[in-house]
Amino acid sequence: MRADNSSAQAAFSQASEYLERRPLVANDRPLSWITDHVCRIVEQPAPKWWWILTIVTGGVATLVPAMLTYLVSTGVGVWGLNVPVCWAWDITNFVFWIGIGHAGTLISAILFLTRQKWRTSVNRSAEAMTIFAVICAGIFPAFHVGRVWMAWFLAPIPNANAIWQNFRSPLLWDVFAVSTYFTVSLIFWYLGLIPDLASLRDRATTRFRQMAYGLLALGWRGSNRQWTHYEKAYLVLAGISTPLVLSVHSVVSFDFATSIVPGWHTTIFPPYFVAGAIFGGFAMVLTLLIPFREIYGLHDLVTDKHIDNMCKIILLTGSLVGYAYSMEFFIAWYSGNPFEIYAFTNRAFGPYWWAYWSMITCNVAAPQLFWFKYCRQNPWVVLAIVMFPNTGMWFERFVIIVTSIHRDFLPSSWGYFSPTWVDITLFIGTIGLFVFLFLLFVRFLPMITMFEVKNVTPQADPHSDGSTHHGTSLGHTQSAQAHA
Amino acid sequence: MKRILHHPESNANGRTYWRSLGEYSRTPDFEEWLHREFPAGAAEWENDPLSRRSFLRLMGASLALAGLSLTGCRRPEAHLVPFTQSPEWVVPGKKMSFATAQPRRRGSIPLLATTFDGRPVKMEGNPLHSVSQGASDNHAQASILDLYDPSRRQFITRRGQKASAQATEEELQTEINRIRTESASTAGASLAILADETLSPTRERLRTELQRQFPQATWATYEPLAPGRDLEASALVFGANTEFRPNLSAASTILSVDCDFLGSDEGDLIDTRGFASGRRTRNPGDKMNRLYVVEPRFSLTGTMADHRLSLRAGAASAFLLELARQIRAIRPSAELNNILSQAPDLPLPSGIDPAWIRECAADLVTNGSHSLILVGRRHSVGLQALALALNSSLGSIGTTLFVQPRLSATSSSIDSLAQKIRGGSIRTLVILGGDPAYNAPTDLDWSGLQSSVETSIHLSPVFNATSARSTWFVPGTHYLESWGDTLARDGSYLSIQPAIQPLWAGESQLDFLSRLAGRPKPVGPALIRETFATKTNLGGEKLDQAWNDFVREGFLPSPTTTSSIRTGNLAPVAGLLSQMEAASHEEHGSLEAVFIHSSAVDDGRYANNGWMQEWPDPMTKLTWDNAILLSKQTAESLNLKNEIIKGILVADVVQATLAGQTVEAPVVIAPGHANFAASLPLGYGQDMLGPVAKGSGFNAYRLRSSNTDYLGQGLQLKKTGRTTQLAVTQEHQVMEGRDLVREATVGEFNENPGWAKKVGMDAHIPPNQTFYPNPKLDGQHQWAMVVDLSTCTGCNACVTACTAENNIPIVGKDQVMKGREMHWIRVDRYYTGEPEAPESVSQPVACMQCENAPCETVCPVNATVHNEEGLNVMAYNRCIGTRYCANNCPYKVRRFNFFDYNQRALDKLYLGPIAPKETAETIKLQKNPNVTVRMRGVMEKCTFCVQRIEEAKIGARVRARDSADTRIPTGTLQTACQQACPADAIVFGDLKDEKAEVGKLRALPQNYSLLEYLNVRPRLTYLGRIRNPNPSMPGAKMNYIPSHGHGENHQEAKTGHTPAEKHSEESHP
Amino acid sequence: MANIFPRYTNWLPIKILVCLAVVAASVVSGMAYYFTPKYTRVGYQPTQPVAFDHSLHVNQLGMDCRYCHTGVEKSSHSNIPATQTCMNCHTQIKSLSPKLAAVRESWKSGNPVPWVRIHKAPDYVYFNHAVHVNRGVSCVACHGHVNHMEVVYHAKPHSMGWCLECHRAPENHLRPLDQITNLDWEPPADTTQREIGAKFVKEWNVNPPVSCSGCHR
Amino acid sequence: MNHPTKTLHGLGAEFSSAGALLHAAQKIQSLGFRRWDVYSPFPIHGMDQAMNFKRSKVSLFSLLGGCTGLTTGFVLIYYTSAINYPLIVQGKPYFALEPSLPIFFELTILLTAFGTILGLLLLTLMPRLHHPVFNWDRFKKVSDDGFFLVLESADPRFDAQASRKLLQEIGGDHVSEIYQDPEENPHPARPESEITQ
Repeated sequence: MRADNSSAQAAFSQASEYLERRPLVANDRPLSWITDHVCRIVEQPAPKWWWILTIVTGGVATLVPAMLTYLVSTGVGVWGLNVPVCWAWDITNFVFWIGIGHAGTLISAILFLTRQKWRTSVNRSAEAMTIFAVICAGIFPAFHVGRVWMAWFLAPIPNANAIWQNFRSPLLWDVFAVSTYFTVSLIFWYLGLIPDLASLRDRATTRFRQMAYGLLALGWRGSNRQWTHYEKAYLVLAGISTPLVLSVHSVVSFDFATSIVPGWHTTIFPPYFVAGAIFGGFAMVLTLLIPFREIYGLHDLVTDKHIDNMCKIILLTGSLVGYAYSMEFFIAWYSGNPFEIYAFTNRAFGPYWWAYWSMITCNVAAPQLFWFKYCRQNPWVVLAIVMFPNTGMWFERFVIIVTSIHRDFLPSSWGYFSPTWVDITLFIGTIGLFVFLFLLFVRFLPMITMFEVKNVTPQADPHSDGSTHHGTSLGHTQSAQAHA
Repeated sequence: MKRILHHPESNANGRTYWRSLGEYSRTPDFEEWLHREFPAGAAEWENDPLSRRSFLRLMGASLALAGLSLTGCRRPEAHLVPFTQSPEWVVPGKKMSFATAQPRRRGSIPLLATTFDGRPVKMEGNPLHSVSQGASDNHAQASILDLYDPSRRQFITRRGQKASAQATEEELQTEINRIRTESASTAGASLAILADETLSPTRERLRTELQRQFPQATWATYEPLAPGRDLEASALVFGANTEFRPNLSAASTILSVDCDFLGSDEGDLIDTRGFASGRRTRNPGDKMNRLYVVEPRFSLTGTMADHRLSLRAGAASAFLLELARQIRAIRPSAELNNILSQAPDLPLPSGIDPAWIRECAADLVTNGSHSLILVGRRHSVGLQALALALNSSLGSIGTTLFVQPRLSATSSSIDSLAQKIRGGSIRTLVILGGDPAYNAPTDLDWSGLQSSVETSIHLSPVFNATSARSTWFVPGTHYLESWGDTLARDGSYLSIQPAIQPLWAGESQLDFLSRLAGRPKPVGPALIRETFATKTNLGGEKLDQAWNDFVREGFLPSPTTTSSIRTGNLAPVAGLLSQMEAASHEEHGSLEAVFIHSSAVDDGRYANNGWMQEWPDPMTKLTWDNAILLSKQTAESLNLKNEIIKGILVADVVQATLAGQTVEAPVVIAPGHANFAASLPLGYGQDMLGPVAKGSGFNAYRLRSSNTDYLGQGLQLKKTGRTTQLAVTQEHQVMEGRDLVREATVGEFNENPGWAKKVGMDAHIPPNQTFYPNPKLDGQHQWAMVVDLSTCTGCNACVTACTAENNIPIVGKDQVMKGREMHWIRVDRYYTGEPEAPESVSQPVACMQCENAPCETVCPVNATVHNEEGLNVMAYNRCIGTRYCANNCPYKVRRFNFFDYNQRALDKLYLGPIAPKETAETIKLQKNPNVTVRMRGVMEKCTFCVQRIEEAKIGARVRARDSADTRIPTGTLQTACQQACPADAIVFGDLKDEKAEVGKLRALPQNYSLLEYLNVRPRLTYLGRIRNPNPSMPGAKMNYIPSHGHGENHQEAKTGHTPAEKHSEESHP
Repeated sequence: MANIFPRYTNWLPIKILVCLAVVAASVVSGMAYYFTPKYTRVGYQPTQPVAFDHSLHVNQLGMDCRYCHTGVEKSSHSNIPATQTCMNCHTQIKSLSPKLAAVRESWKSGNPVPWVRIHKAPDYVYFNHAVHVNRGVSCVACHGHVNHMEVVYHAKPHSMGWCLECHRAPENHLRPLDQITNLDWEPPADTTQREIGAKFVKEWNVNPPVSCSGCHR
Repeated sequence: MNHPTKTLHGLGAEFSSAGALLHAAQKIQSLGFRRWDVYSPFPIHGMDQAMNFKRSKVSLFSLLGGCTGLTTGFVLIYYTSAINYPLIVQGKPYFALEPSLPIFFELTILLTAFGTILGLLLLTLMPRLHHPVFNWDRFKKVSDDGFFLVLESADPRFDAQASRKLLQEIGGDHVSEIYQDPEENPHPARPESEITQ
């Protein structure tokens, strides 16, 4: 390390106790090292595995348009739906993907506001994940309707029919919530990208890259006049994203909570859905981050500390979700309402018992392993464990949606849902699409927020005694770290 | 919705659909025009300009109609094609009704045919006639679809080779001439005619005329489901040419021994109405009839029973004899003594409590002349006679049992005809209607016989097995296409009036017979008019007047035809009883086979009728198939099972063998079925009838021979190890202790009339409170419906009526199995009580039109909202199909168009746009122009027939003109289901109209709404079901009201697992 | 390093922004027009197979609408006259006019005259003429001054919003029942349409439906 | 690179670290320069005070956006469901606050975000793809680990020689002139002075 200038020296010695707390950037790398390491991923020719994966997942992704074409041209009947089960995999997948979409903005926004500096090296990919997940999610509500070509009825466009939308419908709330969430996440993500895009622009060797990144960087110069507004804007966006991220899944949960179907009609849904979303979201972040961290050797940026923290969050939210599950049963029993009671007993012991118990195993049982340090420390074990929440959260949505409506009030109209090949293929397609988009992202955009990471390195501190400084600036000091 | 019923362009195929509009005006020039029109076959079209012009008029009408309500292309240049000459009385776009009647084997149904611009689209009962009083049944409703059945053969066929219509017409005439000469030479010995039963006096006239010309000609009638043993019995007891029919309205105690008088086979509209009238209990203290039923399988009648005994048909004789003895014991009479003198002492089957019979007898005796004993037609003449004897000794003849002149003429049976054919004397066989090759007893080997005859001519509206084996096939007419006459159950004389000219070349039985009798092809109603003249013996002016009334009203008003006979000659009965046999042994190796009609396809004549195929059997809820019905115990002992797997009924397939004949069939476990017995519904397995019939069910006729025509002993079921998937519309058969159908005994009702309001959940819930004031439902009318569960027999006629009225598509077996049936109204059927002696309740469920409709609030695009008259309305063209509303509907009455059911072939649904859009033009012609034909991707549901409501409102306003009185007159508006219901169990009307009945019924204490606690405030409510059990009956269940809340029923549900219920629990490993 | 982008690019954002705004505006208005009523075809004036002149027959000859459109007071839709109706007069008057060739041909052959449809409600709209003309709504309200049209054209939008305007405020259109087919009727001098209309609404108990079921079934 | 035809934009100097840059900035500010700016790979804490910037106005735009969003939401819902076409839906009031809140909220958030971005772009005059400083070859390090200070020739106190000395004194390396590209379009590029804080 170069201890040539006094400030860094001082900062280093003064932050020694911080060092014991495992630094966010290990081995005290110089700024250029960070730039170089992150940008290299984008600049070097794509490795073989990337091509293979991208082509494969790209292929899988094409299943989405294929299935949608079939769906739209032939009718919703190509899915396994029926009366009473009018929603099944379509909405399950929607809620599943939306849930995954939560960790991204959550990490960025909430952790940012709460000064959780460790976010810096994971937030970029997490946000990207959000965007892609929401894209996948959006497909389902958009195409689950019987007459997609009439879906524009959902938009309040003045028209000569003089008829409007029903703003009491949770489904319409969804439309607003999801589109807002997507837009804001996108803006937030892009805003964070601008300075790093500038780095890529300035390192660019080919004319094309210069043009491309140059356009995207919007002519960023890193002048302090830009920084001062930039920081403010970022702060505001983070501020509004936080309630937004909480609202979105609450609104999604209203689809069910506001209905009268036993098993849907539950007041604890909003918090329980949000917890579930964070739970599943973090699981997915880890699922993506761990492999790439290994591949690109970013151990110094995405340190074990990061992983450990996320494991703890998964443990917490997982337990919250578990609590919600048990609470549902208690309330049903406590209500003394035979319909409610039946709905929940049917969940656990009815035709769909298998779905219910796999949900419990994946979401409640598996995460408990994170009580053990070993499980949190060893990335591969973590990777193995987070696979459970990933599946479990899908099952949770399936259980909530299908088991509730397949046997509701009148036994005469009880039914059973089983998916068709179209249901399954479409879902697989979206998984492909998701990974495909993520691969493109790691290939063409900086996976890690360089300027923020630089910001939490010792040499970022211009002062000999940073501890006196407080403010809303990103340029926070390790001493603030220490306090945090 | 862009759903355009393209009316045929003016070309050949178009022309074939549309014929005389002139018929609308029954005026001289029309008559005259008709005269020229009718005798012509298809041939005349080409050369007769007048008929071509008349066709074009029709095209005019049809296109104008297309303009009226069924167009909607984006911007193409559309044309308006007016009439060239406007026919009288015709206002394009206004509907017209014609009185007509549907011929039935034991009593025809007086009907009105509603036509729009020349297309009959809906059948209703004839409100003027006492038999129907506006009601109808599912077969009457469905018969209109047969008219448009695209698989009707359209041309005369000779040995299967199509010849040009022109030529064939002549050939046929020459052939007929040949037959006449031939028959003349043999005095008719070489001529035989086999006819179905149409009860047509005119046909009788022609028959006698024919027999005058050819004295030795054979005339046989065959109806697979009308054995006529009751007629024989009647002849013995009451004398020749008599028959009897129950008068249930007068009966206060009814014992039905395997007689399904509420079903569509043995029953008639008057029976249901009569029974319902005795059943209807509005206020505490009202009198109520009591029904005892003894039967092998749960029939509709059984579901209404206050006391039901499941007993093998074979044991019926033992039962009735025991009953007779009990009656004699209670009230000794010489008459009964000598009847029973020679009667054998038959052992009662195990598990039959003599006390049961004793109490039943006692009840019958107490009610004397107001009690009634009915025996199923399948049972022996002896048993029938015994029943008559008992009735007469109870003094009920003339009060609860009417004797009247026989409707059908006596003629020789198919067996004797078979004899003659074997004898070789028959050279020409003319078959009028029917399908003996399919449904004649197997031992006759009809196909063989028929082909052994030189010339066989089959006249039939459809090309069926018999047609295929005939040397000539002559397309017959549907009853809506031709003039005719027939008799109602009460013997009154009905006119059959065409509502449309034959869609394709075709002639009626009367036309053909008169040609056979050497007359020219009759002209219009000429033949009927003759008959009418002889019946009324009027002439001149008076005749014309009477005739016009007859045709307009649809029947000849006549004093009741019931004869004055009060007692019968019981002497012969004793002898008959001596031959009575005991039931076969109770062993699972050889079961008792009972052949029953199918409630859906009857004897098979509706097998190619989509509505009937998709119509769920009232008891098994089975569609598109028939199956052998077994009791749970019998099935288990044969190790046969049903399973509900993924909502589909998976049934074991057995090999059924009876008297050497074998078929393979699925078994369905039917709660309440007698042990050691199996019921085999007839009428299925006719692949060659057409695409609809193809592949549905098995042909039970194959097991049926002359001596086991209704009852066979020694049926063996061998498990094949294979299973088959059956489409049921209701997989789950118990109420799970939920208080959906609420029952009470008369006693309970009398002391606690309001019981139904506080049961189960509703017993605990506090009065509902709303956060905010509801917007006013301040419409001029407030629509509501009340269903009386005490009178609803669960016959499902409402389902068919609704299907016909609201353009409800059929979706096919595969889709029904997926749970995608489209019926807007369904009849839920639950089993209650002990598994070994289950009771059954049925509950019609349509959209409840909730005032706080949960479906509305969740629709993002306001496609379903409330109108100010309390209707939950559905704007199909606004719906984008999120299906959220269906999820949030607690009654699950919303239906979704998962595919283009109206446009795609049902077997090509999954091919989407690759498959061509194929719906027969004719099927489109049936659609009701006042109801949108829904497209793929939209939700649909019952709207209380909003099209009828709007029509009525518009009518009222048009009449009001500049006055303020725009109210719809009380009782002028009926929904389709209400109109069809023969039990008047469905009452619909305006709550704001204090004269209307619906308001009064809603105010009754026993009126309750389903799932009250949700506070959705349904506009469709139910009158709790009231039963009338006999307290002194052994093991009579006297408390139907759950002791507290749902607990008691819960018990019941737990113990009362019916097979299907069990399976739905087990089925998912 | 040199600038990647030439100087003028600094003005591009503004320009692009303006373009986008224009595009967006046109898209929205396009949607509003195209997607919604397929039947606002005001001005549509096809050439008819027979050059029938309404203004001549109504204004000069003083014929009443109902002479030809006989069904209008009874039926849901107002029928186009049968060839017969034309021939009632034109067997005598102008019986040889070339303009009427098509009509005569139709009369001879029996083939109807293929009039081109101008006013068309979509198949899911159940409009009823009878209830309107019997309750004080004149032909002119929906078809404009046909009596002044030599060639009939689509005068009013016939969109749902347009229907609702009247259904919500019928007083703006009601008139005495004997003036229904008098397309030039004006409210008497001493009163306004609103006043007289309001009077009728009250006296005749006029309450047009504004909920879906009124027109969609 | 420095053709005589080109007009001088200013003098640029590079500094070794964030700290050095901050000190330099404080110095320049104290000398009363107006038209100058510092460039760094990440925001340097305290630089705003050093350059004596006022609080950023971006949040003002956010506020405006938010208010617009809320109003839009209210007007949209109230007008459509209570005024323009009131429909009876599950017997609920034509307009009620409860069911409207989600949409109020989402619209508020959405337009806040738009407002923020708009504010940012306006205040920083982004996107501005062309800028004279890009003509300085060392400048590309700015997005990596370079810390720069640029004095503009437009500043009244600017003097080619003196300023160069000054920059060197306060520890700037590689002090060098930065030239503007010639006009290639009629209307002049917006002068730096338009940049407000």
